[in-house]
Amino acid sequence: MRAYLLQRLIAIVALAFGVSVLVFLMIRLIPGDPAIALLGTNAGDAELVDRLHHQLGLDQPLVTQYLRWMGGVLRGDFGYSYGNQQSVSSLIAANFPATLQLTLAGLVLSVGIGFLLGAFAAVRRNRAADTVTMGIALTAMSIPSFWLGLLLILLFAVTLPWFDVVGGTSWKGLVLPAVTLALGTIGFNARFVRSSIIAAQVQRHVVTARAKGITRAQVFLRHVLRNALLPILTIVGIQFGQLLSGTVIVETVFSRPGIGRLLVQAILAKDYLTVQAVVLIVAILYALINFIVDLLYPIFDPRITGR
Amino acid sequence: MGMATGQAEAVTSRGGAAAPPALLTVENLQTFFRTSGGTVRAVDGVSFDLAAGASLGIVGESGSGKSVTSLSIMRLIDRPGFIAGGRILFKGRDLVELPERDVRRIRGGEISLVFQDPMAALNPVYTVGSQVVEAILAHRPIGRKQAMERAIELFRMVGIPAPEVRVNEYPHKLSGGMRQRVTIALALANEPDLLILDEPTTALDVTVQAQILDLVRDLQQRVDTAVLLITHDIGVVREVCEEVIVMYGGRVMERGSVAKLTDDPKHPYTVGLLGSMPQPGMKGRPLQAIPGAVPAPLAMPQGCPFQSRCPHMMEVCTAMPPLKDPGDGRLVACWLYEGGATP
Amino acid sequence: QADTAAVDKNAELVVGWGEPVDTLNPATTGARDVGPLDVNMFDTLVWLTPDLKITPHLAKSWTLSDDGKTYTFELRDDVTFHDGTPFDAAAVVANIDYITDKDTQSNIGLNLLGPCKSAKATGQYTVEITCAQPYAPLLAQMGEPYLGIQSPAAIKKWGKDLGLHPTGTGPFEFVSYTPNQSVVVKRNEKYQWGPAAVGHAGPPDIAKITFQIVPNAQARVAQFQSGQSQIMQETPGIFWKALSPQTSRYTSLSVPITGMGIFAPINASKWPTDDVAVRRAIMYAVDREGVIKLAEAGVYPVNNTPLVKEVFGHDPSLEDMYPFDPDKAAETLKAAGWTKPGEFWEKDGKQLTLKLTAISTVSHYPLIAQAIQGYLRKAGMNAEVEQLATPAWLAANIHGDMSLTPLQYIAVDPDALHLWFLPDQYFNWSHYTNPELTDLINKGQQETDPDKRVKIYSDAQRIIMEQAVMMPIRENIDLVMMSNKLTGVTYSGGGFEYFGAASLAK
Amino acid sequence: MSTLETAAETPQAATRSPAADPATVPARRRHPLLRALRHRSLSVGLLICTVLVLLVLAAPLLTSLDPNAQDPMATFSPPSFEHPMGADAFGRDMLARVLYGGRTTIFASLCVVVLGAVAGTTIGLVAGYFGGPVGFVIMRLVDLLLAFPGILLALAVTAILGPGLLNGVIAIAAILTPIYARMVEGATAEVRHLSYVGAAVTLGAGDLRIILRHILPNVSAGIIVLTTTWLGIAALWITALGFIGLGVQPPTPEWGAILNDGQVYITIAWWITVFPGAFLSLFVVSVNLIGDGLRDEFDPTLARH
Amino acid sequence: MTTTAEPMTSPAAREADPILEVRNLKTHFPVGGGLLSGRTQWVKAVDDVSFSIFRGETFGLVGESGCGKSTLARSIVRLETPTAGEVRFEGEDLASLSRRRLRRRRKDLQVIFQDPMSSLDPRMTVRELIAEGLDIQRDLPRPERRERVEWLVERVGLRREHLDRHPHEFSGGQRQRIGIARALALRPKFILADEPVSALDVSVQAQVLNLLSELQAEFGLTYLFIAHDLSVVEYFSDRVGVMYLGKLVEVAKAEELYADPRMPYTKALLSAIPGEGGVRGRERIVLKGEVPSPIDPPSGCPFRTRCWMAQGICAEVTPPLAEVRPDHWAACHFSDRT
Ligand SMILES: Nc1ncnc2c1ncn2[C@@H]1O[C@H](COP(=O)(O)OP(=O)(O)OP(=O)(O)O)[C@@H](O)[C@H]1O
Ligand SMILES: Nc1ncnc2c1ncn2[C@@H]1O[C@H](COP(=O)(O)OP(=O)(O)OP(=O)(O)O)[C@@H](O)[C@H]1O
Ligand SMILES: [Mg+2]
Ligand SMILES: [Mg+2]
Repeated sequence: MRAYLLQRLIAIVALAFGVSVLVFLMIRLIPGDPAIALLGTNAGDAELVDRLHHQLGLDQPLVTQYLRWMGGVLRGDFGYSYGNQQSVSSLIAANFPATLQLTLAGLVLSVGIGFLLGAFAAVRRNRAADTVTMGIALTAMSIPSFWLGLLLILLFAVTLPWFDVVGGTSWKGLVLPAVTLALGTIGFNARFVRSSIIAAQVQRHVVTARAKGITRAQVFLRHVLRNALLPILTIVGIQFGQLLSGTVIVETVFSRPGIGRLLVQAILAKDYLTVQAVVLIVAILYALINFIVDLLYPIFDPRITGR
Repeated sequence: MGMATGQAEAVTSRGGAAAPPALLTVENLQTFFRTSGGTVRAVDGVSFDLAAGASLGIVGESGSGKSVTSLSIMRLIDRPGFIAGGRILFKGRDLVELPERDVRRIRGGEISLVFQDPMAALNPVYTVGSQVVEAILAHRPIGRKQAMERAIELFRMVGIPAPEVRVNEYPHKLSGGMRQRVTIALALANEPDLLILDEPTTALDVTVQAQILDLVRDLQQRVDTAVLLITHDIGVVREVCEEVIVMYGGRVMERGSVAKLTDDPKHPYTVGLLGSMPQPGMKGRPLQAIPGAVPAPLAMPQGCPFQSRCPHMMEVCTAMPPLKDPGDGRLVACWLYEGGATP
Repeated sequence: QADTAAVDKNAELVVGWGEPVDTLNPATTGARDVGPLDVNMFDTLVWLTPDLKITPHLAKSWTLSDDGKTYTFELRDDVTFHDGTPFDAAAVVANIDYITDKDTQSNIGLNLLGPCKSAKATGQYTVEITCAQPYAPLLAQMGEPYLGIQSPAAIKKWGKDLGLHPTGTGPFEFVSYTPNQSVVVKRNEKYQWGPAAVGHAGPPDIAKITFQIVPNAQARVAQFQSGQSQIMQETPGIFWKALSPQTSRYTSLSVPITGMGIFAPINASKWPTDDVAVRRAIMYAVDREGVIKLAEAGVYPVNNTPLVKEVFGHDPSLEDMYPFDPDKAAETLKAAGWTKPGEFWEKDGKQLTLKLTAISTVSHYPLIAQAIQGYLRKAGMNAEVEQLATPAWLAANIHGDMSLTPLQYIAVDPDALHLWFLPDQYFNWSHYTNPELTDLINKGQQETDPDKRVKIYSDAQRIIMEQAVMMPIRENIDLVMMSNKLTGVTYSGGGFEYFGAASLAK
Repeated sequence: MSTLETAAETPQAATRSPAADPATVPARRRHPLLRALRHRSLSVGLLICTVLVLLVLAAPLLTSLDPNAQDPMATFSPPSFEHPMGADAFGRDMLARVLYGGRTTIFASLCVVVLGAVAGTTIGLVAGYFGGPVGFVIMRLVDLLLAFPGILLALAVTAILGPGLLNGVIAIAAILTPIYARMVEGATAEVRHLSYVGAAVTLGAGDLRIILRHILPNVSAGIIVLTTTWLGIAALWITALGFIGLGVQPPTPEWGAILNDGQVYITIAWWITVFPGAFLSLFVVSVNLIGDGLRDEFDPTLARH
Repeated sequence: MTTTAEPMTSPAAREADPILEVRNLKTHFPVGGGLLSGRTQWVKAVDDVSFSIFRGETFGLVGESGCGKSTLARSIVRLETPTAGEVRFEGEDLASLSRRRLRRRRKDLQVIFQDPMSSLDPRMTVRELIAEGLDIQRDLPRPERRERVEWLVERVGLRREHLDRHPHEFSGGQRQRIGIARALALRPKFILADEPVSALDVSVQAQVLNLLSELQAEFGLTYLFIAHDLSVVEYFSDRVGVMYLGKLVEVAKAEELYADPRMPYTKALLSAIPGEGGVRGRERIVLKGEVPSPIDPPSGCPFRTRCWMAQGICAEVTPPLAEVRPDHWAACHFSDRT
């Protein structure tokens, strides 16, 4: 167990390091002078460009540059957004809570509803209810979220003003974006949960359990569901990242604040320091979530530590 | 523990010429599977009986319907399979007709089953002890703690060293032989009257197989349990059983005492099966192999399933011969022994 | 006027705001849309009425020295900033110093000061602002919110982060700003120095205003229609057409944004628009009327001269210079040696290709660009549209990496031309230099005689039009829609929505 | 980490009944593609998809209008005989825009998966077959790319390359590449240890022959399944980029960009939004149906037995 | 550790003509570890094994699962690169060959694999499968290759019309026949058969064994025959080697080994054959404990942890494989006791 934890820990630290190097290199890959790119409006000012050059340490070897940048990042200093005339960290601090709220709401929906639908379909396997549920799931997976978002706004915020169009972080403003964000993953999860349960159902030990003389419900809960949880747990981890990056579109459609929209705007505005920070933070967060999932694994499947 | 008491009876009830009332009687059992290609008649009219405390082996090649027979007895056949006909009388009650609730009481209580692959048969996410406890609690109104004590007892009985520690292990930590001991402990949890072992040693090495067979033989003596041993290795049957059934294509071909069957097989299939197995001293001579291959489940011929490979194939073989005693206390299903052999 | 009984002193107003904020710091912002936010938080020395009359505000009165170089302002003595700092001459000096400090990187603010870069307190409430040369536009420009007076204490305290802590003397006090989400302000309870010209005395009626930033026009309209905001700006034309007739529910307010209207500088130093024939052909080829119809449901009036009609120096005689005439466009090109073997014009084996850039974050520019593109393509010019976010768009324009780009410029004085057509100016996005034009514009800046000044600007505009270095498109109007419950919304000259006199019925 | 889609496939494989074991079924079986056609979702998906592709390809036959031709007289015309799907804010014919837009979207999505598949498969084959330190380093790089969730990586690449359709295609292909690489590497490493590869070695086959003759054909089922799975997602992402303004630049029609154009007017002119959205959804549904069908027929875990 | 004596130096053996000589072969696999966890551990799958196989004989290899039979076999045909030791085929050290030479040489050493499904590429037809070796080696012109394939397919008991089918269309026994045909296509001198019949049903197993015998007689083949069914090995082999935990612990003529095993492990193994009790009257020896991990094998004799005869010396000295009788080699300190 200790060895497993240590191994996961080393893995995530290595991953975080790799991610940071990639993200760091990203900004150096941009054609032309990064300082000019960063300054945008003020790029005409040669003095400023020079100063930024020095600030970013562009005149130094890459390793030094990286270490300086990383030093800043670790202190929470991601640089200054010239487009927004404030520090990147304050931009992120201001936008992050809304995104986290949306992502978590989306996760609750996609895992909750997806699980119920999938379990329902698995129990009714190969019957009409199964086919219908899976048809709905497939459709949900296939509808573009931005289009759905528009239709939802038209229906539930304009025609029937039940929810806020631009809700900020109130719950009335959260419902539609969360549904839009989660719909695709609900569909995916329903299918995934169904096949996980079915896969668990056909395991041989399920027959052993039935041969003990316990009830069908007990078999389903203790031996089928319990064993199906492991793949589902993995999916939850992955999905967190999917939803987190999905906010890019949903926040744009619903004019919600958040780092997704911040990212899109930063890309359009060539505000590279902000892009860099958002990408880094989301990737690290995603890695962290998967790290936590890794830590939960042994609880769900005692074989894992043995691997 | 109540196991020791049964010992005396076990000796008497075995092989008694007085023919005690059978514990299990399978009559013309038919278990079919509906598949996209048609109906697979996996078990097609199997009949046999088994006395309390007795031991019977079932041998046959892959796909002959051995496992389906055992699952049918446990009423564990799932869609797309179904029991299409026949009766399974257990202590006088027909398991085919019994409501699910009552079947559940019998499953794991009065009849229990040990599966072939001990790794797949145990749930990887629970400790082995708790899986045994689950089986105990399903049939006995006792507390968890007591159940666990009993599980430890059972572990000790099946020869697992340090059972107090081992109950808390997960299946993957145990070797194949240990796992098989656990599944046997699981099966014995409620002192069943009938223990079905479906290829309990196939996945194991010879030396471990010997250990397990030793254990089964030993238990058979100590506990008054009837044993139905399924295997494709006639040597294994020889170790444990008095009587044996040979199955082919979902049907019983021959039944008799192990010695009689191996020394003087009657059914052409049994002859071929034994001829295919190298015996000491056969070196340098070709084996008496059966030509051809087992027909596909959906391509089983009408009548005797062995007709296409049989050296004595006759016209009458398109009808299934009945199981009859050719006159020496065994049963053979072949027209060759049906006097005269004319249609 | 609303019934006083129904006025809700606790009213909270939600405004659907169309553009993201670069910074709330009036001195450093480069965005027109920050002007209306700042005008509610900051007071200026003078107040410009909608018809551009200069009236007292923080300055009670002012005089201009005879050489036309020194302005002396007499300030009010009863004003305090939101942070409690008293307002006085030193505060004004601190502001001018702040704007002119290179580190501040002031943008519009610095331009508005022109050559008038030094300030001196000659008494506690008297301040002198001195110009290097006579600078006629200064007084009116002092009324633009970009020269709103900030608390000197705040300037000192917040440094680079001043934009996150705007502190003025205006009718509303800053509460919070969440980028891309909202700017929230609350009533300044002590406010007694509102501009007399507005006709509302004392603190505002409205307790709190949330400017919700909704650049997505659809969301902004939906928000307004469903009652989640009581007022929205930048109403897309098609919605304006649909909503403004519903007078029983909605009030519409057109806020004319003076200056140069919506226009497109044409890059005179980059191929192929370095050829004046191409530039003229563009002028003939694009039907401005049609563009407005296509892009904005035809709700705006066309503008055909560099300066819009409200601005001093507007010259109606230039209006008919380039009628929509595709044949004339073709002739012009042919005469200049262009040929059209296929779909597009060519010269020296090179295809006539134009690059139209447009700010992606403001919905109407891409639309205007696309409409222009349609006309240009029809006339055989291979036009491409590239949508860019503001900083990238700015960079492209500064580097001359475009053929033309639709934009707006707000000004209250014809001197705006100065920034657009003089060499080395930040906004010389036509990349055009003409000594004659330079001379005229410089003269106009110093000329104090109105008649002579009109003539100068008329000549200057004629050169601009003849050389076709910009394409005027339409008047610049902020179409504001509001609920009938909201009254008293007005604007200061130049076009900055002002809520100091507004009230919201229950 | 984000092998989401591949992870999803495994459990399904286990649902196969033992009857499918061909060891006892020496009957002649038809080609998997032929068998696959009997699959209901597959045939429905293929039908819809074919119709859509034909419509889009036949655009010049179905409408004589230029998708970019503006008409001030037709702005916001609702669907009518002249404009069966109405016209947009610029008076452009929506039918023409939807059909021509489909060309862009579908073609771009295909490019994405082809690009991703070719790059990822090559990397995966090399890493999986040769293994060793080179394979290790390659796969750690792949892991690194997989550490960026989905569209975030595409956005990061777009940030470097700038907006535009081609860049969008490259960006999304960049997400797919590691996904393919991971799948192909796994499958290759597995196939490499199967005895038929050993058999080929003992017959004297060289590395290239083994990779091309034995490994590639046997991992191809996985590649096909992955490709159909991702084609739908690629279409969604391409349109998403168009929708947020990072994809095609105007006036090129593309479903995502059209949706972006139309979203402002959704309360006034629903037809600008509804038609392209419906076409897009239908396309993705059909591709997903095909993917489901192929997965059932081709699942690599089945090919192994 | 005592050096293992060269086991095949008996006069009888020297007369015979070794086609294959294995000397001190070791194949170790790294496990766990990787970059991060520091010390790599090694599975000693084959640990210092020496023996010879003579032209025309069948050498049987038995041992429990995981004892290293397959690894030894794969190392011999260089599907695995041995860690140390040498393999001489007709006197030529295979490790010394260049890649190209080795590929040419391979046609003399062919393999028949255990799993009849995974050993046939599912994407190829039977014709392509059988012809692949011929196509690679290109010793024959095309028409002759075709002829040989058609002749082979009939020789192993299939029909010509089977040639254009895919492996999944055949039963297990038929697939194994295809595998045999493929191995025969290049006219090898030596065939390594790694559990060729383990996956087959008894009746089909007999058919395949008969076929293998016929082919051996017809082509003068030499077999290295691996199986875990001890009866099959006894029936099929001339000489038998017993492996335990990566080491060869006993080698003798089949009759002699089965009649009089000298190594305790062999004794236990043979006594465990089910159903044999009656036939040979052997006393059943039930071993206690489990096979130790090949990562951390016991010191000295690998079997000592389960051996009922073990004494102090067993933990200290690894017993060499020594000739206890003419042509009977055993690795036990007490091989002279019964
Ligand atoms: N779920 C099922 N669906 C269809 N056919 C089935 C199913 N389960 C078993 N069968 C068929 O029933 C027949 C008998 O199978 P069974 O498992 O009883 O054989 P067996 O004798 O136990 O063989 P083995 O020695 O391989 O275990 C086979 O032909 C098999 O194809
Ligand atoms: N590529 C490998 N990497 C690591 N360990 C291996 C590898 N191949 C084999 N081993 C290990 O080497 C040991 C010997 O394996 P091998 O397959 O040779 O045994 P075997 O005697 O053939 O067994 P079986 O009867 O099960 O086929 C085992 O412990 C196995 O786990
Ligand atoms: Mg079975
Ligand atoms: Mg092996």
